[in-house]
Amino acid sequence: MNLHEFQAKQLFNRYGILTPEGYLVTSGSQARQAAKQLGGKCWVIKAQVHTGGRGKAGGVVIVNSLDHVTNFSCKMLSQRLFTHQTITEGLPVNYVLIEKLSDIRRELYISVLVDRVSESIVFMVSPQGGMDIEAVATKDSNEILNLYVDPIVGLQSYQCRRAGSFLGLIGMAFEQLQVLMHSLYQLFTENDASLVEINPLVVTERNSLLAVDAKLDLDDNSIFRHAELGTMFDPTQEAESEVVAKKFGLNYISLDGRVACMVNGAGLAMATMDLIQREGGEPANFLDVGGRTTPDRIAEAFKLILLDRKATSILVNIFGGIIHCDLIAEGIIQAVRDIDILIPLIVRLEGTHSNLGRKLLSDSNMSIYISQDLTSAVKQAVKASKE
Amino acid sequence: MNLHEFQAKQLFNRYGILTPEGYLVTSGSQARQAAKQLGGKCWVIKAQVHTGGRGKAGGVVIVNSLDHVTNFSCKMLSQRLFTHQTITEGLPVNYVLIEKLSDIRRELYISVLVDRVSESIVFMVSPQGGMDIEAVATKDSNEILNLYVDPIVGLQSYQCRRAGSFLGLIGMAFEQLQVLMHSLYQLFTENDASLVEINPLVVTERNSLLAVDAKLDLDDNSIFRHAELGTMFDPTQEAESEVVAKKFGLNYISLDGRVACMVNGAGLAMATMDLIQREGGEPANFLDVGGRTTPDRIAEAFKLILLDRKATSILVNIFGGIIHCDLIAEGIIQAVRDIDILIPLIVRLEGTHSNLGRKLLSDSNMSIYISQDLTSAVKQAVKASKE
Amino acid sequence: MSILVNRYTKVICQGFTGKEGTFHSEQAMAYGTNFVGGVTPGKGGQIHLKRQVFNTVHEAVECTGADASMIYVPAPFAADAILEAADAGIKIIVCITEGVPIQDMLRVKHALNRRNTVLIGPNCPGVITPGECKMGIMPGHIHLSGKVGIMSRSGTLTYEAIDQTTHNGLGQSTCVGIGGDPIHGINFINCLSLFEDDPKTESIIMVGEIGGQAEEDAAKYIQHHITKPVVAYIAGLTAPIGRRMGHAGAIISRGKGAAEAKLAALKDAGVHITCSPAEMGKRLLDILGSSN
Amino acid sequence: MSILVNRYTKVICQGFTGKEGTFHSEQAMAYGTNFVGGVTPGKGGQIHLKRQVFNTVHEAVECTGADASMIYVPAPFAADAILEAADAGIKIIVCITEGVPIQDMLRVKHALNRRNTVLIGPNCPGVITPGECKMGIMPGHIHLSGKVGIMSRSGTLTYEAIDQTTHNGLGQSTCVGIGGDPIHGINFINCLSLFEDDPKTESIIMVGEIGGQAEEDAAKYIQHHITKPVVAYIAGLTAPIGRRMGHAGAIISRGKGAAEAKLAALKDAGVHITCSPAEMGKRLLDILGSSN
Repeated sequence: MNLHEFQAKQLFNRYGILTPEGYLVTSGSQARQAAKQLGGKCWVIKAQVHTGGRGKAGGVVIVNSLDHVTNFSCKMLSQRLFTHQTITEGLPVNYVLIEKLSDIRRELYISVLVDRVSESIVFMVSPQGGMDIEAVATKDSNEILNLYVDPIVGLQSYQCRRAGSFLGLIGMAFEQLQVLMHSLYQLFTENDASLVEINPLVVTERNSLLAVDAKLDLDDNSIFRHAELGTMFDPTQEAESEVVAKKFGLNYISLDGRVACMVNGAGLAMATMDLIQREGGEPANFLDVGGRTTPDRIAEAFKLILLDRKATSILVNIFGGIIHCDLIAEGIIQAVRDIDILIPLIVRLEGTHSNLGRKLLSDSNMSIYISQDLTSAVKQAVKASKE
Repeated sequence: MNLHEFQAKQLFNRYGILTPEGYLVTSGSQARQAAKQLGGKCWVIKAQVHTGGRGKAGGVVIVNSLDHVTNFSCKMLSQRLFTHQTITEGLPVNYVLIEKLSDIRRELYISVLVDRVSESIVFMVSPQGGMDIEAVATKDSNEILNLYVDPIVGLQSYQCRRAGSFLGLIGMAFEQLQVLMHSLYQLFTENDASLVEINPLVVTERNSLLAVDAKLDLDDNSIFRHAELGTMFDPTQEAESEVVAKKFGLNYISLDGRVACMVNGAGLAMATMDLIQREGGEPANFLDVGGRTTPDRIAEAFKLILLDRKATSILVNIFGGIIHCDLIAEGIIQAVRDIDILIPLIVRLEGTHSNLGRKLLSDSNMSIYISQDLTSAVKQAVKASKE
Repeated sequence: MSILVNRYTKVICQGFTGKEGTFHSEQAMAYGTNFVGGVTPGKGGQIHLKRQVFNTVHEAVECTGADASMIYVPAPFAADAILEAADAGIKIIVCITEGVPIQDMLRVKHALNRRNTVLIGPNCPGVITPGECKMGIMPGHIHLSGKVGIMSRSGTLTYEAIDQTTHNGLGQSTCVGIGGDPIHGINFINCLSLFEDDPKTESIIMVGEIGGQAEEDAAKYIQHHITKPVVAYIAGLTAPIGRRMGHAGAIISRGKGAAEAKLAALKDAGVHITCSPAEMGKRLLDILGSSN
Repeated sequence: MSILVNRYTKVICQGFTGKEGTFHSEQAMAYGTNFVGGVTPGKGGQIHLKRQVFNTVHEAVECTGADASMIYVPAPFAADAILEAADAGIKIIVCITEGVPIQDMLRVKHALNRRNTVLIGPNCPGVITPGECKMGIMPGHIHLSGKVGIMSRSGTLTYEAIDQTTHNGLGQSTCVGIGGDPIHGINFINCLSLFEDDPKTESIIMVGEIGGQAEEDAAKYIQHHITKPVVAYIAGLTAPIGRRMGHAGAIISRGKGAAEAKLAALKDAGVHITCSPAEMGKRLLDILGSSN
């Protein structure tokens, strides 16, 4: 689960991490008011959307008059933001953050994440702040220092000193980094974060550290123990179909092809997509109905697929393990009966109770292509999508 | 560092661990007032001293009238308490704790300590509460369950369930034990405790848990990071000579023999005591002057020995490592000059600058028996102590 | 022979009396698994599915001699259940539970590092030695005792591999679902090493997917330590970058974890690649035929 | 030969520019130790005692190839210093510091368990291979390169053993002060195993004291694994129960850790006991003489 920049900064402040002074606003007049309140002559207007690359897309603007504050804020709030990372339809900007422009001596990079290779929490620091860290890594990996935290002892002071030394910090900024890193570690572990990133982490003219940007991703699996964080979820920042999918416990990702698929198991769902492409088609989506599906969920899955309007055929591919094929068959029959499915439906059932499931489908006398063989089912679905 | 029962209970309460209602008092009239305030018809009067075995020594009394509250409290506060664990002169009772008498269905035992063999924190639980746990261990080790905490994950719920099952708890008491154990673990780690013991941990008639007694020892080495706990130290509960010793960074323990010794290094100090006994004497003390001694500390060490009045000879045994023998010699010379040392002084110097040290001593023309050989020095000291 | 579990493995279930635990324990018994009891805190002393229920794993181990446990407790309690099993001396722990917080798993992994315990999962279908022992949610009837070792990050794709090797007559020695989470217990290399040493296993099918570098690591290991033929399938060639494909671990992040890199590493290591999940069994048969 | 350290060991000091660090680094250099640099955070780039000062151990290791470090930082920072050294790849860490909180050491020990690092101490005099490498606070001049391996929980008692074996001409292969704290790094068994394998070591002196059960454990180990003669001295026969005798670890608690039990265990294991700390060298010489 991603948080907005302003939410991340609220959490930062709670852990004593300094961020630029600023206000969250939802209109141009509020923006103007906020800028007045902040004082000074230059302000930064930042669109609050769940994506990177805002700067290039016009989502971060520096202005030097109150009129510009009003105008740019209004403009941002009235448009959807498109970046190379956003979903096709772009993201709505419901809030903008108005901040004082910080004085900047240097821009650094720091992040904390869970590293699956070392199976530990790792701090990543770089003196090349303000840039895309992947670009830094590609250009010169010596510009990045990774510090692996041993869960037995937690973050150690020596690791903070190494980071400070590597970043070339001295005096107050060096001292502040120690505190900042310990705060970040505490924030990371106490809130079950999966990524915390400050880019740039700014060294000001007075040699003080300031988190000018903030990115915070939380582990979806742990939200059950962080009720307050759960309420920060902003559904407007995700594709509508994916929000609906989540509600019904479905894993759904909308794609650009025409062959829709509904599969049990993430691996098999990916494999089905791959097979569709291999047979000359393009998948319209990733859809894992999961291991504990009910007829209702099957129906919702069909609705999701139809909501996207792109699909010209639907392939249901089920290998029954926990899930029983007869239950799936019943769900399909019910869905076909209740929803207008006007495009060809191809169903492949295998595994637990698959004979029973196939029998139910064929007995239903519905217009369903039934197969036990995956390849032929995929071929049929691709073919049907082109007719 | 040991805490008083009332201090331990204060800390318990801060961690949500329930203790009997009670008041700390310093006079009989306060005690009566406290008992009135508490209400009921029975009260427990508990002498606040740093020792076990208070019950048998008259330090814990149950009374059923306000007059008895006054009288017994007065009596306790006016006398020193002697138990099998106290130092020879007994301990002063500066405070007594007046508590409501708890209703008791069962008495359990629980403690947390650092186990040096497994190198981990261990919970020890037993259904045989209210008894000396060593006696329980000797009688039937099946009556004790040890739960070792992995520092990576901390105390786990399954360990609490095991404990609850082992203790035969059900319902509310079972649930409360889970919470209690997590609280104890947090208290133990956050305060660098070396021992927390609740004996007895009572199951009340309403199936609720209550910490009727409380023992809490802290790791002396960690007091630097627990300023508040440091202030809880009660010097009246230790032998005066040992309090003085601590002030000067000396490790001193008063014993019953007549040969005093002053040694650098704890191991060598013990070995010197053993040698004295082996040669037919009895050590008057354990005294380790440590690795970073100064002439001042040497002088204080002599004063300590003389303060105890028992010694009839003094053996100084130094093997110079960090410590330089010439410095020790200077310290000795200064002390002999400044303090009236009327009993024979035997000095054995070996190690760094030992030649120089011995030369300084012999050049001083003082009445000191100087030796390089440990055995002969000990023999001399024992012999001198008997003359 | 087989790896990890066999007819002598004494299996218990944690979360025994719950819905999932009940269903899959029943299935395991029906399959012939040596199922000796179960654990549900607070229900100790009851009888469930003709087996005794215990309050703690320690009690279950003491009374039944269990050496393997399958875990069906809800995600918030999974870490505790795994640690309890390990502490009680369980040698094979299969955690089926999905959605375990990643930081819980970090701590669990580090804690298990020093113990003589194998964790399978979490978020996995489990492990099965056909005809002997079924610990997990896989449909038992599709298996055939035989000579292919199967290991997989995906549940249903494992079933595909099993189904295909059942139909082509090779059968399976042991099938291990290692799970779809980024931090998990047994990995491909552990399985490879066990399969290499197992006389019954004559060939290996590996089912990988995007995310992480487990397949690249396995490729290196195969090159230097594995003499038996290995067929690999990697799912996710069409997966978009930066999106989590169902499994918490299935994500191409910061340019790493893409299927192409995995396939290239495996090819370099001499692993036989199949590009169709429907042809893992056929590919294996072709190789075995050609090498004879 | 020798154990742990020798003339090729590249030594650094953490807490280099402090009073203790300076004094003992100077002494180590004077003794001929291959002393390559030191670490004091914030003083990187300076020159101290003709050696370079680094900000971090990682930098020191990178620039000097150091593989051993002696630590003289104050107790509150000792755990961090040990972990830093281990993380930087230091193989032999000698922590002289006294008064390290016990819970710090618990965590450090668990963290080091998985690393290829030997920790000596804390609260110990250090380790010395006479004539080659001195890492610690022992007076160098009392040593003589020779054939007795010495291991001890006490500082000054180690010096007694050294002094005696110097005067009787046997000399020392390596002397290890394992430290007086209840939780510490290298233990008697580790040292015994190393001494047994070291061709230069022909006999062993063990100096124990009350508290814990390290001596009992060592006795068992000696019985089964050590072929070289071992002389043992245990301090604390006259120590009262329940009092901490200077060392944090020297306490007879709950009836355990008394000298008598240790002596009995050692005797049972065939270890040669001496009851006088002044006669460890003599006892050893007697045994060696009688066995020839």
